[in-house]
Amino acid sequence: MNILSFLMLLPLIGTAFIALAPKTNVLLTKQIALVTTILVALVGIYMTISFDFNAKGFQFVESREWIPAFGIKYALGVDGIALVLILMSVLLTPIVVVAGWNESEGGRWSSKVFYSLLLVLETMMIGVFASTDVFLFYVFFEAMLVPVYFLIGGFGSGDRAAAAVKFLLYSLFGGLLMLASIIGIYVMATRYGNRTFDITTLSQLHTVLTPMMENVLFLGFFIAFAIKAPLWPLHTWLPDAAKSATPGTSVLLLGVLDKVGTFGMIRYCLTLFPEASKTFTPMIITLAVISILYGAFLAIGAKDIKRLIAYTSISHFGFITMGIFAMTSQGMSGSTLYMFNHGFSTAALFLVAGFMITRRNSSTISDFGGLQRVTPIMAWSFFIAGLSSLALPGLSSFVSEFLVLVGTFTRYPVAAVIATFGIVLAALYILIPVQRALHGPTTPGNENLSDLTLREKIAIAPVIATIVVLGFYPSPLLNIINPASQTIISQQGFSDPAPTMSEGK
Amino acid sequence: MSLDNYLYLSAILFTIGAVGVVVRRNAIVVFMCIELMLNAANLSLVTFSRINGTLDGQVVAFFTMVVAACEVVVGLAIIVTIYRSRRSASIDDASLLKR
Amino acid sequence: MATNNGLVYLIALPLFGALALLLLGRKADKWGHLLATAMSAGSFAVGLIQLSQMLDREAELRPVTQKLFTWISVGSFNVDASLLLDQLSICFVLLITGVGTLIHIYSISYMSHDKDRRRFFAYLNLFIAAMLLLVLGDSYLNLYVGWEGVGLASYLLIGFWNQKPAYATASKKAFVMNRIGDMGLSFAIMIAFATLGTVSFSGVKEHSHHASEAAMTAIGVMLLVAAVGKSAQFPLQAWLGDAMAGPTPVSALIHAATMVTAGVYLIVRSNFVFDAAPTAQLLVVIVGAITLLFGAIIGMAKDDIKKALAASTMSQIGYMILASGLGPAGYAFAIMHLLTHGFFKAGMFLGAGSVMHGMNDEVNMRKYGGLRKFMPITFVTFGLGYLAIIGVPPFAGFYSKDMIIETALNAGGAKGIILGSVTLLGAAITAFYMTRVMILTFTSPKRWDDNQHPHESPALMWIPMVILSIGSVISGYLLYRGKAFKHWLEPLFEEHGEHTELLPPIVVSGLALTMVAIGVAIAVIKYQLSEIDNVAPEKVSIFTRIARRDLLQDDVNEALFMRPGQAITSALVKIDDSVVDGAVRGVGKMALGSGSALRETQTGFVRSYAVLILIGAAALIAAIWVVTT
Amino acid sequence: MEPLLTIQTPETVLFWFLAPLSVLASLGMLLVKKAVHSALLLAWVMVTLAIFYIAQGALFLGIVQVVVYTGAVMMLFLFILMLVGVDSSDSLTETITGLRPIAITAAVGFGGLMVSLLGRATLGREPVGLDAANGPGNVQGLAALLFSKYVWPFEVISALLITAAVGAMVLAHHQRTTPRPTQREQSVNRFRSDSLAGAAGLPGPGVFARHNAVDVPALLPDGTPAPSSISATLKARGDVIDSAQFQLDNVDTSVVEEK
Repeated sequence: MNILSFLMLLPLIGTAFIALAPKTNVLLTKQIALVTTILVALVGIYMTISFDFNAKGFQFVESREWIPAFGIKYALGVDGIALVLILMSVLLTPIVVVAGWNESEGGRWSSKVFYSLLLVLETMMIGVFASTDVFLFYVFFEAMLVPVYFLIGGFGSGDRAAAAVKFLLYSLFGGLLMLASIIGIYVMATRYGNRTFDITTLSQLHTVLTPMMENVLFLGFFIAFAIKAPLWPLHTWLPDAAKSATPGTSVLLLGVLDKVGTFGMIRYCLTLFPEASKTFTPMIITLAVISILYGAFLAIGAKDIKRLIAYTSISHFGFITMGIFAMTSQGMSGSTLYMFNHGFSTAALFLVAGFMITRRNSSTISDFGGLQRVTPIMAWSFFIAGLSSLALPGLSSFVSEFLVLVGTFTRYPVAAVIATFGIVLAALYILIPVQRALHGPTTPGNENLSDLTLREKIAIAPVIATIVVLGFYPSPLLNIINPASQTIISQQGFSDPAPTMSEGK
Repeated sequence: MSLDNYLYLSAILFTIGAVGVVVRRNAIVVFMCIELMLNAANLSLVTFSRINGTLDGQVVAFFTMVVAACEVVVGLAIIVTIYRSRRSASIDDASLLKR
Repeated sequence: MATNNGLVYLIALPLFGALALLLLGRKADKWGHLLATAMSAGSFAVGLIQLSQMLDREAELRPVTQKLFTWISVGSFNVDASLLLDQLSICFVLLITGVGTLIHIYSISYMSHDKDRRRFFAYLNLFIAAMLLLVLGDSYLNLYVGWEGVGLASYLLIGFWNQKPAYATASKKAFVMNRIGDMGLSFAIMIAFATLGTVSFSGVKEHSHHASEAAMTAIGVMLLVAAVGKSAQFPLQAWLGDAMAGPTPVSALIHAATMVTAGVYLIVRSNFVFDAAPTAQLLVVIVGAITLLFGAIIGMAKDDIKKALAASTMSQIGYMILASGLGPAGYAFAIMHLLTHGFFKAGMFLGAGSVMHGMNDEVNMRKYGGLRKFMPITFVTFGLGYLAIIGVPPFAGFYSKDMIIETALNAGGAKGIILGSVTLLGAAITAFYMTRVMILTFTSPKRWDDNQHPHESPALMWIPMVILSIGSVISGYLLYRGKAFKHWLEPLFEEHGEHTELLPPIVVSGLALTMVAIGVAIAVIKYQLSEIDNVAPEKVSIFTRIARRDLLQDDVNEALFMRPGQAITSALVKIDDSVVDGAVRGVGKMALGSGSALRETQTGFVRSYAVLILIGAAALIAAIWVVTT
Repeated sequence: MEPLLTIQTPETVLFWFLAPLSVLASLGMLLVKKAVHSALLLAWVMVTLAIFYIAQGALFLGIVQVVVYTGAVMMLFLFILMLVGVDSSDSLTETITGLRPIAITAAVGFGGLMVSLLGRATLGREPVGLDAANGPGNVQGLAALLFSKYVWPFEVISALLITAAVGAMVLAHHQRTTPRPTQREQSVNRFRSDSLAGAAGLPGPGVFARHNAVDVPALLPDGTPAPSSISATLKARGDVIDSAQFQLDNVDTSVVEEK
């Protein structure tokens, strides 16, 4: 069996075991979920190790007929970009399980439901990155919404039902546009003799499409991804969803699900519609820059810690999108690395925020204060996560953010310059909550908060370790990513701008 | 006389039936008006049958009668049921679909 | 260039110390400060070994590098994590680790009553490591890591007592204003990569000859922005005064001797850029000149001893920046002043800390007075530092500052005259406010309450002060002697011809000393010979009031950036909720609304539906009627 | 060319005699208050139409019309009217605002357009007449069509008919949710209800009255008429006679309490 299929099957097997577990034995359910996700993570690591860094194109390829009448295949395969994202997903899931050990209790349904949804979601997360068939991708893309919808609506807090519906409707709207485009592509492909959804074959389609047609199809995909990513002004579902979801769900939502948007931009928007991408690049870069600053400003103004993290993510997704459409190898690799790093730094932020919220039963920043004296380890974890979010050199986000900026600067200097102002705003939006929550006198009611438990330490330690290690030594990931991003850029007919070093003085 | 006169008559009866359906509130009368409309249609079918010199029109009219009979049976049963529950045969009282 | 695998230990030792202390937590409380001090001292020892090795080599062979690993490599963007130790960085390495170690020792005693002393030492070690990375990085990106690392350490240390909201705010302010400078550094790196295709010092240097002047100017200006942020130069100077919220050893190490001088390092390190960009160089000089006077003026008005010293730091760095903007003639003197300043200013800060230590953490100089008798060692060491900073021969400051004044005067034309006057004026003001500090603290009659019991600090504190004061006495001469320091650094710079001498050196020295004498005299008249209130007089001229408000720097920043920023933030929060999300919710509401509007047509009355059918049928017939016409 | 079909004078006379009558009858159906009258008028219209069918050579249909419609369907209507009959007369005032003018305008528009359309329309050929088609006999002709060309619709329609019959039974069938109260239970309930007034059963009509008839309410001991003594059907029909006219002029209603 192909390793990708195996990877996708594993969580489903776990789900089956959970289904068999007695409803009363919550601990057993959790243990099954944990063991399964750890196994998946191990297989994912093994897959990463056995990946051939130097080969171009997809690896671990598998292809089976699914709906022959429409040329739809169950086709899997990964390139460096997809591999990195799958690795991130499978690494984050066990961490989420450990960190949110008690998240499943107190929801609308039993823990069995929670972990089943989580594991099914993991399968789909892998599938969505691994599909090489556009239709299969679409199926995963939409099906992912279902478990997340129930995870938010069933186990979240506050106005969870409304947030879940907003998330679902918003995403479905995007998905619908994408479906229209997919059908459009299929019709066009059929017209030119290829009854297929295979991404590699379809990537040749743009040579016969009229510019108008290509633009319309591109927009269908792009809007779906821009909602997912989320890009200004299609972002408003994210803060609500992140606020209402459990911290663990938020990690998967922002860390993994939203990456499908940016991943889709690379894999589908750029590959399928290179000319349209070029046409829309100025617009997209503008939106990305707006997202960067807008998200940062809103994060500064946020009063709720989860909303704050969501807004910082909007800013970060602006960076990622900008890097993708800068069409330089630094931008592309930087963006992909950014996706990975953002997954971990957001995970750290959300998980620690979750620890804080469980202790205080409030997610309002002003309810905290002086935590550094009371719970030093938790405070430090939050601080390091925050530093990663503001891209402090030496932490992983810096490498990716700087690559994105440098990559963008070589082609779109103005955008890069404006975006760089985001790093000052980043300092503000991280240090303001740090000051309010961690510094200052200890606010009444917080004196007796307990510091992180062993379980929480175990959950947060690998995340922080990853952030620090990748900050100094990102090469292993960059080596995986670089060939893939190089391939994509050359497919687009771009090459890195040469240094302008004009002669003569 | 032209056969058209039958058709005019048919049209007039049909229209009267339609007005009756709309303006009367007693469900049974409404039903009767529907019967009138069906009959008017039948008249034109028979007339067309004569104009065309084939019996197909009459066959269709025959079918119409059967359908009308079915409709009356079921419709009246419904009226009875409604009447039983709401003690009224006014169709305005059966307006639960609004909510 | 030769490789030397020992360089990494310079950074690794303090880094290890920092990590060990932070990760071990309370377990390391007992011995943490010792480990940290040992690590710092160890690093200093490594630095000394490196120096001795370097002295053995020929001038051209002195720089050594060490490649640690490939850090970032994407396309043509290749940055190795590698270190470079040359004549310039060794000065910094020794200054950082040397002064750093002294301050570690000082802090052992100074912080002995703080229950978080271990954490303090961890931060100090972290700072040392970051600062060493800053001066040892061989590319702008590596420097950037250290650059922000020291920013982080500075943030942590300023906010060390962050349970006080004002201190937490001060630390945040410092970090954010530094970030503005960091942004300049980012821009410089981006421009360098986009135009030259490289971000390493050697690469940029290589290309600097044939790159366009515009590009070099852009890089230079952006580097200047970075330097301005880190070195608290005009217009990003506002954070330094507030940074005094940190414990005094921090002020001595970070905000006087080392970190704030990183801007000077950056400019001198990037000499090839500025040599190729005269406009940028001119800007450097202007910034330096403005800050020099700016800091000096603030210094005259401050009653808080640490803030007065901070203003003085700002002003002295203004001297260095100015010197570094004077091209190859000034680089060496900028660094020389930096080194001497490191000694005397750190010494004075430690002295101030010692005074505070003896005065129950009182910082208002108007509540001091007559401490000479109670703290003789502090008085002597502080006094030596004072003589050094105002530039009395043969103390250190005389040589370095005199050189700068001389170079400024010799810059040629109107520029030379203006700069010369500014530096001379600055010397006079420096003399004035430093004399004021001396008088208010040590020699004037006592103005403190009787419940104060001033006493000399323990040996662990005064020994470093003594060592630093020795440095403030002799370092100037040592470096000046036979132009030793100028020759030491010379291989790094490209000399451009000979300079005309506007005035002979001896005349310049005379002028400078005259200015100093005037400054001292005014201060003596104003403070020593007249009564001093123990509260600041309220009825003062508008200028004094402005100067007390730090020349309105915070007001300007608030009006120009903070308030508009807050306005933008709250406006955007509202807009996001009402307009952007409002549009989304509006679509939902519209769907709901149109649903309930359409529902009204569903009256539930069968007959109204029947009418609609009838109308429809009529319309159909009408359509047929029209069509068949 | 000789027209294939000529309308004989008797038919013309018949038409012009019956057509206005049928229109009048159908209009009357609209306007009369009582449903029974509507039903009778409709029956008349149907009979008229049956005559027209026969006149037009559709003998079978004409007979069926009489048998099925006027016979079966109208009987069913009347039967239901009896069942539901209590409020079988409804007021003709409109309750839905603006419905009637709209309906009439739409209907006039529909009818007018229909008629004018018919007036304009031409078949493009002369009417053929059914003489040829009815050659072997109208019933035989219809049968031939029904069992050959239209056999499938015929089967479907028969299925429809059966379904309708079953459906009607299902609809009309009243599933009891509680067991039917026995007489004993009913009497127990009467005695245990809030008042004993109904314990002895409702009073019969005409009792204690001079005029002993079902449409006269009984008089209660105090001389007032008891509306509950009259059948609801009579009340709904308005056939109740005021009992006041039979009241004694002076009844001493004062009661002397006996010791």
